[in-house]
Amino acid sequence: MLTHLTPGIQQETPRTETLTRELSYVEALREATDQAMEADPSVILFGLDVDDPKAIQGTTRGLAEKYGPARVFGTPLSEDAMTGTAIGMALAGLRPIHVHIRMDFLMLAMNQLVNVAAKSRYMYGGKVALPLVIRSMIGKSWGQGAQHSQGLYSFFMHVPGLKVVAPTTPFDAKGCLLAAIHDDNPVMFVEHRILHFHKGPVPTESYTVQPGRSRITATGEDVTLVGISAMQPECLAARHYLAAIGIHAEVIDPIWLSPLDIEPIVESAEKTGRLVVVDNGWSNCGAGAEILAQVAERLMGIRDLRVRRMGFAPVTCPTTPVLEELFYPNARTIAGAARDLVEGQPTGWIPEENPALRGIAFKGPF
Amino acid sequence: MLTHLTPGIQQETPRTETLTRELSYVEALREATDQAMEADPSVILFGLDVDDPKAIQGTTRGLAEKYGPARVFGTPLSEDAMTGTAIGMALAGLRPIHVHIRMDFLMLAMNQLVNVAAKSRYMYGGKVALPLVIRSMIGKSWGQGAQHSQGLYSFFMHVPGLKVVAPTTPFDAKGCLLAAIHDDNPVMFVEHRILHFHKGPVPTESYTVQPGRSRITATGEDVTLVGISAMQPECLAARHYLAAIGIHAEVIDPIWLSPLDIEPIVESAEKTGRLVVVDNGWSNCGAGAEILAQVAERLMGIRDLRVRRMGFAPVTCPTTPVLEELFYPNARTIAGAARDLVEGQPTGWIPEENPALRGIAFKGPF
Amino acid sequence: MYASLYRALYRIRRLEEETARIYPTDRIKSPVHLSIGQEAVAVGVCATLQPQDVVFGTYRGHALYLAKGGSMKAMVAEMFGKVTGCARGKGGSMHLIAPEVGVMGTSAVVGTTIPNAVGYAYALRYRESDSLVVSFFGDGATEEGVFAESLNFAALKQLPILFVCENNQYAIHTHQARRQATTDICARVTAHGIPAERITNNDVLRLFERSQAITREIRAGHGPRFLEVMTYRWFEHVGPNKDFQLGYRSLEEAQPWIESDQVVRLANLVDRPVREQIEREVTEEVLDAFRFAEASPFPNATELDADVFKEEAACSLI
Amino acid sequence: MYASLYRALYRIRRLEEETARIYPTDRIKSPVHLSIGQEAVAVGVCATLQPQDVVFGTYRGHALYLAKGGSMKAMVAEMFGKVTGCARGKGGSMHLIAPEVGVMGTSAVVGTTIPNAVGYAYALRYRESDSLVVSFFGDGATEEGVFAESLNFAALKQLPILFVCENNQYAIHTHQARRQATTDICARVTAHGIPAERITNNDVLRLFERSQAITREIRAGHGPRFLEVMTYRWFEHVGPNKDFQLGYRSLEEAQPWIESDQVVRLANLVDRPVREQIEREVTEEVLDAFRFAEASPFPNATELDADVFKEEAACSLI
Ligand SMILES: Cc1ncc(C[n+]2csc(CCOP(=O)(O)OP(=O)(O)O)c2C)c(N)n1
Ligand SMILES: Cc1ncc(C[n+]2csc(CCOP(=O)(O)OP(=O)(O)O)c2C)c(N)n1
Ligand SMILES: [Mg+2]
Ligand SMILES: [Mg+2]
Repeated sequence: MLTHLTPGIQQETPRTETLTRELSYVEALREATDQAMEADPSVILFGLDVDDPKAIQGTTRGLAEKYGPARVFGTPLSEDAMTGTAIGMALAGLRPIHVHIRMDFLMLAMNQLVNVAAKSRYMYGGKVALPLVIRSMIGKSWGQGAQHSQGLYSFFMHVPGLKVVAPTTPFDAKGCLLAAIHDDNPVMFVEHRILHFHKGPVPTESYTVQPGRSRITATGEDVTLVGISAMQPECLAARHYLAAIGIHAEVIDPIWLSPLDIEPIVESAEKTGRLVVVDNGWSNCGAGAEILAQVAERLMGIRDLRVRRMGFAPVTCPTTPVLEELFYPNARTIAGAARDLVEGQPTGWIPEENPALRGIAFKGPF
Repeated sequence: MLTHLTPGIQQETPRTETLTRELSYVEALREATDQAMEADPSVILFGLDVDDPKAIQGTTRGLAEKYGPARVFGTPLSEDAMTGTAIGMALAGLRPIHVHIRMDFLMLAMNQLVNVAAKSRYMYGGKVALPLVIRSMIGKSWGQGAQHSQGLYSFFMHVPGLKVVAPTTPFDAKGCLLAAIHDDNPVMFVEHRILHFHKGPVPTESYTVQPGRSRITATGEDVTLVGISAMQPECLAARHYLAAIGIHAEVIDPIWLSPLDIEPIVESAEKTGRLVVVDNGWSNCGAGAEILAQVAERLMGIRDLRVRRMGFAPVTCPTTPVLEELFYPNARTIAGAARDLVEGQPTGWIPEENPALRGIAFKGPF
Repeated sequence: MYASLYRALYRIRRLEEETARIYPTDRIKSPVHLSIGQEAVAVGVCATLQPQDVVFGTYRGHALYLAKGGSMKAMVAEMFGKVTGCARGKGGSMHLIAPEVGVMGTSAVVGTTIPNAVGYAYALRYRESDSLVVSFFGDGATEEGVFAESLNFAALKQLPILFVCENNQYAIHTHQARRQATTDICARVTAHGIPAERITNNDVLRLFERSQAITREIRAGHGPRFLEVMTYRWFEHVGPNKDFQLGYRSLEEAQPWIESDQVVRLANLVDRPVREQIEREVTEEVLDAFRFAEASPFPNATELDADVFKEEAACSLI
Repeated sequence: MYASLYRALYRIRRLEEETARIYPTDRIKSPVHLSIGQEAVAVGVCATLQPQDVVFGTYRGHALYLAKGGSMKAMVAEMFGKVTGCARGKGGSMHLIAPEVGVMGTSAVVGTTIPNAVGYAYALRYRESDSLVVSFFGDGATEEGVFAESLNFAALKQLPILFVCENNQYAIHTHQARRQATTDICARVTAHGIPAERITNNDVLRLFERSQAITREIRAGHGPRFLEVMTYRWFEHVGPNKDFQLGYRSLEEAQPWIESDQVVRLANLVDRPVREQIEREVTEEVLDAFRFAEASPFPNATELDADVFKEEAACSLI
């Protein structure tokens, strides 16, 4: 019954050549949210603790003060109802951003996400639209353990009617969040706590990184590495380890997991003949399974190919650091797997650790 | 703090050669439950409407009367808490069977299933066990629509710590349910409303169809069809359509989806060189993606292969019969796809409908 | 006013009777959860609403959809699976929608539209609208955790929403007393700080009166309210038949409800000529709706892929 | 009795103080949610329990685990990620367990152990045990729908369970009044037919007394009960520091709670020599536990794959 407000800000293409300003991923998210809220009063932001002193790692810092408690508010501990509430707001023409400090907590919201958000437009014959963004974070390190570490985005990739994005750089964090807010459909916006610490060039203006476009983040001829979420920087580091032994890896960041831009992955795999997909979740029925399946459907009979998935070990995430280390793929194990694929046999090779290539480590308490 | 009761009934192997008695899938489930409850007082059965006049399509008929309201009871409409309650019972050494008339409703129970049931044993260092069975049904036909038709088992395949089974025959329904009840781990037991109407030979005695064993349901040399849940009879019917044009399909029923018995599928695909996986859910990150990925990892470079997935159309399930017909794969479209794969090109062929091969149709109201 | 209430009640009754009558012909390709016996709830409340007010309901949604002004033709066509249906044949009887008259959705998963209604109410408040939202659900839905969560949030934010519990005492075949430790739903609601009251006897006039007073207060900004209306389902949970033979409830239990049928009661309050005219018009409308549905085409195959996503953005944010 | 309550309180206090002290050394590879200030809740209730009674708790579980009799060594080793930990290093501080003394689990997802406790109570009732279950959770957990659902089922089946809400008024940094439309949690509980009462001042003796009376009634088969205990967290939500500088709460607010510290109060009720002996013994136990943890090995790599499933069936059903 409400009509959309139509703010007057124009779409712009980011001037990538002038990217001199560095922001952290956290700051990029904050800026995107701020710009969207500034541009459109129908954008509202809520979720547990968005307005508290920690401000979701800083990603919502200052916004409650700037936009007031009607537009930015913390909620009760009621993930199911608050997700349903977000859907109701979107039905009324608002553009809610609902934030969850852990992706694991989305399990309490699955009914509204899968049975309502994903389906409303279709099952109501196109009569409604749901411009809704669900932000959630994947945890890692320092004993996050079983219930604070899951990367469950494949659930959302499985269900038609949801879009899924997992940006890995500050640039994409900002552009994808703006694209997600701009989108008239429910978007699952997947963040990773480790990526929050990353810094990179980010344009000051508003821009969008649109759904369904992946990015080749490094070129190479010998093997294709697809790195999802926090595994993207690990793949880039693996490329350095591989380069040191003369193997040239191409690295791809899918960015949007649904709709998934498979074309560049297929092309790269066709070129290199070897594909490793490194997932930030479990492999079984995961994003990596989907990518391998699509590549197999497309290239079998066309190109002789070797493929391999890496991801979480097929166990619950343990807290103790010695086991947690084994639970996750990392640059060195990725490099080892890629080399095995290139040589066509298990080599047992794992590069010596190069401290310059070590990922950002997260230290407690949380 | 409770210790397990140890009933004295022995494990037996079913004498398949003497299978003369026919039961429906519904009756097979009822008999399995009855036998398990008879054998072990720690088995208890609950869920919305298990004790009502419809008795979950008859699968729980008479059990409330026989075992009393402490062991067989309907519940409030509280899927989240009742799942948590089932887990608590299992922690105390009971063997609960929790029944859901629709798989879609499990979305309300995801937190307990994914964050608690799947993880408890591991995150508590092996100190507890969760002998828990979750039965749920997939709906189809007669306008079940968006929220009463989903086959979401790939969610449970994704998460370590859960077993998943989707038996397709009365024989396996009974044996798998007994195996699930017998198992000391959480088992997601997936049924399909259409399969409920199927009849087949079922031994009278107790027997188990153990986790992690698939079954070749028909042999052939030209193409391998893997049919999951209600797509298994469709694959068997497709085989007849194909035989009529001289193509010999091998058909495999995975039965247990997690742990998945990939070996016979790999062997068959290696033999036939063509693999079609027909899923009873969406393809994206689905069971079919997992099977294709595993086959690709194993056979690429070893066998020239063509692979293909079929499953729900990548849309929400529509109610109108004309669109619903297009939403699902069926024997004829499977046959067409298999032929295309065998001939290595799109043929456009779909066999004329043979009424003798038509699947069981479900008529309303529900 | 009696005349318009009677028309609203009779429209629903006739439509559903016709639905039950033709169901065995298999032209309705959809499960149907009939409201016969419960029409008073939707009618009594909706008669006090403005067109721009918004309602959310359940799979048992025919009465609500019609009472709020939804097109009968579009509804019957929807049940027939026709492209002229209110959801283009994709939703069926359980997913009725009519945004043009404020019917914002009905869901087949119990309890799910309750928080959606709360969110809509949040948006109204945020936009300083003087409209309100009414959330309709059954007694069973109050057992879902989302109900308590929704009450808390609505009360915390003092939202313009009326919760209406259609208490027909059963969830499918199970009586409320076998599912709820105490059957005093209003007590659970007031504990969240929301004023609650019960209409004990399906009385459409009393409900109309209370709803009028309550919605006035909600519009005045006094926050959410709750109404429990005791009522009774005459037909089976789903499908076109009576089901007293199943034994989970008795015909004696139903008797007082049937005797106090609000359709008959209101009929008797309307002058005969007016009443006969209403009945003629409604009967014609009902038959028309079925003819329309019958004559309408099914969606064509290309509709399968339509409307998974909305393609163009409604507002240019950036 | 004062002596044993003091020992129980002091054990938890000393253990957590030591935890906070050594936290900056990074030997504890786990987030820690300290109970300092709140020890009275677990201690007052657990002192009235039998060994075979069962408790479920939250990520803020050190106090409960120790009060119910969990091994301190195994707990500290768990925080260190060592294989000698109560969960073999796989659970960390948030997933403590000790089935041998009835600690059946603590969870990092708010509210999740509440229905687990209810299910355990169902099993006890089913087996005609005279044990009971206590479910501990925070004020925040009562906002989750599962809380209402669990209350309803426990009351419907009249299960032997005591619900204990540790109301420290905050969920992380947000005050109860900003999350709950009414802060009267007991009213919400009694509306489900469960008798509920509140201890307003963290008073361990009063709590002990009430818990003793209430658990007696539960054991006698009178169904579930609810206790809300007002208490206060002195440290930050998670981590080893104070956090009054953040501004979400004031030191003034904390002052009365600090002044009525139950550890000090009980210390003063115990004769000096006894008290000194307790303090010596506890201090030794705490240092021992840290030494044990320090000296214990990490799990070896093969542990990664262990215990996803239980392999052999416990009972041969068939
Ligand atoms: C979450 C969920 N659980 C179970 C069901 C199955 N179911 C459909 S209707 C119904 C009864 C609902 O009762 P009530 O809310 O009183 O509504 P009524 O049908 O009486 O109008 C149930 C249990 C469902 N649709 N959704
Ligand atoms: C379902 C869920 N939502 C959100 C969180 C994040 N979170 C962790 S602790 C906490 C506050 C819980 O407050 P309360 O229940 O009062 O317990 P307290 O920490 O005060 O002991 C929140 C919101 C979570 N762990 N689980
Ligand atoms: Mg009802
Ligand atoms: Mg608290």
